[in-house]
Amino acid sequence: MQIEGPNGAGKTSLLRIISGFARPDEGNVLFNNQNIAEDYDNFAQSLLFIGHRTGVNLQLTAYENVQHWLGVHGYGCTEDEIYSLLGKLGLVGLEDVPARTLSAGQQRRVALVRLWLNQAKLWILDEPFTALDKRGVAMLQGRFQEHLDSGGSILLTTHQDLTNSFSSLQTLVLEYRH
Amino acid sequence: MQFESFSDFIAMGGYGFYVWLSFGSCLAIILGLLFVSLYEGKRLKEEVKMQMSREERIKKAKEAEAQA
Amino acid sequence: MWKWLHPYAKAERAYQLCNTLLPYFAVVSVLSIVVGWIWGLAYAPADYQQKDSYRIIFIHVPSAILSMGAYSSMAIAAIVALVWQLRNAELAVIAIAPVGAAMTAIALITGAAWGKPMWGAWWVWDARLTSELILLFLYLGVLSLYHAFEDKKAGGRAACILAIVGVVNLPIIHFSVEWWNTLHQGATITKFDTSAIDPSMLWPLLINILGFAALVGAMSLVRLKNEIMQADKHRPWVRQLVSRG
Amino acid sequence: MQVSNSYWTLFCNVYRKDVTLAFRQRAEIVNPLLFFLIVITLFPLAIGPEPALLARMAPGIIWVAALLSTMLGLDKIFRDDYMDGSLEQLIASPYPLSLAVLAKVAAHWTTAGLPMVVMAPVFALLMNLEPQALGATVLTLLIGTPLLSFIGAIGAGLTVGLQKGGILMSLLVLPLYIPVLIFATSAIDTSIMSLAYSGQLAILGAMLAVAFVAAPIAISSALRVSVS
Repeated sequence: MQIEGPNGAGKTSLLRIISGFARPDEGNVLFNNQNIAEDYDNFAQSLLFIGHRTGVNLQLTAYENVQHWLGVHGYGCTEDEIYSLLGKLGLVGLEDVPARTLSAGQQRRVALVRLWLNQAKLWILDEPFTALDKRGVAMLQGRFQEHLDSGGSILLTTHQDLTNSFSSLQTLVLEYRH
Repeated sequence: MQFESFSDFIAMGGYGFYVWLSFGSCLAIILGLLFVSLYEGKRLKEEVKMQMSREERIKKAKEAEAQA
Repeated sequence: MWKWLHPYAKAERAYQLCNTLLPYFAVVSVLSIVVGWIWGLAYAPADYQQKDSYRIIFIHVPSAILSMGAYSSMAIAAIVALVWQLRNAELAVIAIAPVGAAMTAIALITGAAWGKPMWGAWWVWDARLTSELILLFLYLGVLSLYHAFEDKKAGGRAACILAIVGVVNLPIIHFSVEWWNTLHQGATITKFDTSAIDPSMLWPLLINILGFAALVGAMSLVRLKNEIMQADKHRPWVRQLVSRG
Repeated sequence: MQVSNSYWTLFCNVYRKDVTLAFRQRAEIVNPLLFFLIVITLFPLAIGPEPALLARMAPGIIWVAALLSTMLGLDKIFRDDYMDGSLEQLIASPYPLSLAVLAKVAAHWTTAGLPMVVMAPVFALLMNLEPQALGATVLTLLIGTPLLSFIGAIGAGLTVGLQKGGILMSLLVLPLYIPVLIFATSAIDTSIMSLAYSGQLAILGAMLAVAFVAAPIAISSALRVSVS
């Protein structure tokens, strides 16, 4: 599902409420008929969230960042797998330099490596295409398709039109209201 | 030679602990700093080498991409 | 002097100069420290008042002198760096600072180890000791300021300014602390007269001072080499140097 | 890719990250220590170098300096993670947030409190502290500094979302430090008189035990508020 709307319409706020970071003023967020506020850790198991702030530490290297994220979310992965994934995302030779020396697009790619390394059903992505080049966007959409095919769902905001045609695409348009 | 025997030399007329503490810590600090400095130099050289091989790998990856 | 000095403004030449000078400093320092220590520890006569504990003098006095000597050479390098915009002088400041800090630390530790048997306390707030401690803070301040900067060029300039501020401040600190101490009439310490020192003790002391001076030089050169390489690590000459092995 | 489901791995990962970062920027460890040393130097300069006077004031001075220098690093515990979004990732992890928080507090203690405990004998020397009080000083610091980290982290968690939280955090945290200060200095004072100080240590230990259980929960709810 894609969420559209002008700046300030509340796209990010909506995503943060659905992810459980912010509390809604009214109502509840239900996942599989379960209120997420009641058993958040259980909901978190099926959630992958990548926000504006991507969670990439600039002092650590790309590899260390991925490694840390895996550890925090309880996934295990071999060094070779991480290296080959980083290579696939165009970060060859940049795996072991501090992330602050990378460009904005490269830092975004380090964050997006997670999309290849998780078993979450629900992906919530806030502007995932920011700073990515065309090839990056295409690769990301390819990954979206794989995820949808395997039965997952994606909730994202973007200002770009999706170039791939996703058969199950739904669009929610938020309007700015005073 | 001021001392009759080796054990006299170590005892330093009863001040052995203080004298050897001074000389020991002096030696430790100097050798420590020297070791750190030399190690830093070695690490720097390795870093430059790694950077060179990294650039080599990036070049190769680009070439492979261009061919594909 | 310009004609002679100018080529060394280039990093590569400066690096080579370090390499040429290093063996001399290293040999002189190792030789004179070994000779000075053996002479001082085993052959110099014991002091009739302080007995054998006075032998700490053979490292305490050289390190104290060199802690100040290193600071003045660091400050001179800082002035050169700021006035003539010499990057290498800036790097020299950064190279000398840890060595000077080490000398200060040695002077403080040996002073404490000497003070315990002589005054009965590891540490007293005497004017000299206090200013030496403040000197250590100044060194560490220069170092941490430099390392706090992401941009090492700006960091080098900032460190130079701090080093110069420190050298202006140093006499003020020293005199104010001395004044403070006489006002407070704190722990009174009788320092034994160094000028009346017997030649049989003076010679090993002088040799040790020479050895420590050469040691400070040698260690600074080693560190300067590192700093030059670090600053130029993207330049071709460093790459050639590294790939040559 | 396999799923490993262990709380211990999470703890280790978070702990390792924070300690690695601190060691990579050595200033983070060294600067609070230097600050500690300089604060201690200021006292003899201001009140005079008489050993007896200093010895009388030493416990108080050492502990006040310890309080102030742990404050320095507190702001950093969650600030960077909040700024770069790692905090959201920690919250969105399937593990309890309080466990990650415990790891972060442990890392803070390792890099801020532990060096102070190790250096304590040197500071005690500078202040002419009675030798029989040295053990008490080290022990109170050993039990007291983790307590400072726990309490401080609550303040840091509450203020991490604010633009200029630094001073506000000190205002929140310093009053909470007062009980620790009272019992720690009283333990050292008692030991100077060569009396048993196990009572004060027991109280400090009890406070630490309570903090160990309660503080992570308080910190994690503070963080959830700050992030939203």
